[in-house]
Amino acid sequence: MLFVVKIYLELLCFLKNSTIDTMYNVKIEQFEGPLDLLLELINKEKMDITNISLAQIADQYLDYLENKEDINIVNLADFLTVAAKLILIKSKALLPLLDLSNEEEEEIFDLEKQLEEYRKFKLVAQEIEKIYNNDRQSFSRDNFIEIEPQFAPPEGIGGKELAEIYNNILGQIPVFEKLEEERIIKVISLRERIDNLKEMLSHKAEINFSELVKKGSNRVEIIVSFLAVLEMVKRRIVVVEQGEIFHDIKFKKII
Amino acid sequence: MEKEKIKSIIESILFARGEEISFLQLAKTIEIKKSEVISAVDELIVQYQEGKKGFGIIKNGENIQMVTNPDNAQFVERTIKKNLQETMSRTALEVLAIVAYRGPVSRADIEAIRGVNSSFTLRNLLMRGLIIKSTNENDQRGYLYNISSEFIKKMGIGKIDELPDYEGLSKDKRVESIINLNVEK
Amino acid sequence: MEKEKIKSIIESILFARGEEISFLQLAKTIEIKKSEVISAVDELIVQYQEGKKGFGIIKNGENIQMVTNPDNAQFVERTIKKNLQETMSRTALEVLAIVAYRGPVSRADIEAIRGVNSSFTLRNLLMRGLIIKSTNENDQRGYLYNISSEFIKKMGIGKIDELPDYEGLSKDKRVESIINLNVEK
Repeated sequence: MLFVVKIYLELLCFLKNSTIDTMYNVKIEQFEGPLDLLLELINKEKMDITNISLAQIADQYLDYLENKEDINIVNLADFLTVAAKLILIKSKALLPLLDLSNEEEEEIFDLEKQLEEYRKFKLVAQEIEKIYNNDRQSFSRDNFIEIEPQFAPPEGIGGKELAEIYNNILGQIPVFEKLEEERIIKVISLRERIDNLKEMLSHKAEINFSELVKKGSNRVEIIVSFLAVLEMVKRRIVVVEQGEIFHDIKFKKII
Repeated sequence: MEKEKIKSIIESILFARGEEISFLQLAKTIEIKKSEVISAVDELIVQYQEGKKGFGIIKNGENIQMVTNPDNAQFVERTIKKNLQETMSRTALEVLAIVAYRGPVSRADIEAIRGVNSSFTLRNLLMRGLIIKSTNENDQRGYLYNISSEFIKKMGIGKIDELPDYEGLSKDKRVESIINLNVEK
Repeated sequence: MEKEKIKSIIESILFARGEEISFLQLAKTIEIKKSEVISAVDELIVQYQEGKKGFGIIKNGENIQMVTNPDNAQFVERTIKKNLQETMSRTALEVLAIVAYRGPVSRADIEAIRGVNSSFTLRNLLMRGLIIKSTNENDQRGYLYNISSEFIKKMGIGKIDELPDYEGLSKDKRVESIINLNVEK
């Protein structure tokens, strides 16, 4: 449960630091992916890609996710995975004594490198666009234009074979809309989670965070739950408390 | 314009175009005098002959066309023959099957169904006489493709709709959805 | 066979074929060694460039194709039927850049760099013929993506390493730095 504790530490810091004027300073627009958004935030602050800068923009990143009206974005899972890493980075920045596992250290390091890498390709993509759209380009000839067609049928291919091949092609046609639906179903959206928590709190006065995330939770779901709790604290629906540092987080309904 | 530049442009145009083109049209395209075109072409012909290059330019009245050097004919024929004798690739068979069940079908639709560009494959199937193309009334730039009557005969059927499960396969919903998806995007 | 003759034959074959062809296939057709083909092609490329000729030869891995000189593009465009140039989205350009610098590259690797699912964009680029896919020998279910000759033509370059900062970006620095980090520890 160490991860949950870290989330909680972050939760406290976040609540202390967040003020209204920092909430809406990211223009809500469509970012294709989490790295896109992160880069935009870093560029806006004119910072280099370092742990420190990532820790600084972690709040803005989370704000963006929270305030996104249409939370059922296709790549919510991708956004949330990065959110988890940012929380880790910020926890570490605020609590230097916090001991991270090798795996967690690596994750932080990876995010930094990934961002650097992505930034390079974004820049070079702009160069490519310029070259692609300039007037210089080559043309080739159609193949064998000057040659008259000669009947050369493939051996052993008749109706039965063509039907088989065609059936195969049909089977490989991707169904994009369905794929996207599946992805959305897999991730519980933030709003759903909030409703879900409210529902739970209407039966119970107090819930442990561990209860919330135990059944088949992956990191993404833990993060969604965390964001949901965060949102509810902000809206003063619940209060959060933790007895001691490694104890479970409890939250209670405000009556 | 410099003569060397004119020659270079003429080479490019003749190469890419394939079909013959008139001196006048070349002059208009390059925005120079017809006499300049004629003189540049004459120089190119001499250069190709003296340099024993792989191509040449043939004149037909007011029209010219770039062709391969007849001295290399046996090698060109060998390439063509190899191409025809080669067993057909999986890609080619797939495009053939799509034309069979969906014909008359546009290149754009074939590409949407397979998710891969198919222009060279279509040319190869045309060259093998397995498919034929006709102009698309809805799209001036594009063509529609059908199975050739020779290949229909070769398969031992009288009409294309005698293919196995033609009714069901030719109207499969998955195809409609992917074609529509690409229209939207 | 004399080198000049080899060059002439290669010109004829490339001209007639239009489509790209591999060094090996050329060597087999002409019945010479592959190394002879490569050296003849390199000489042709230099000749075309130095003479500012109307043609050029582009290389993409093991394949070559004869094309027009990109400097003459505006004139060639006026004489051939051309597909409408579609605009490229920012997403498409990003994926294209990754494939260009890192190809052969798997979808997973592309997504590791971009942090988002890229299957729709890959399909779109495949349909436009700007990238090609081949089966991954290490993973039967997966594909590897490479840049196509079509992309090289559109960019007006001779081969992929003429792209800006190709040396620097084509190597995965991340792999190197992870190794360094481990050494430091």
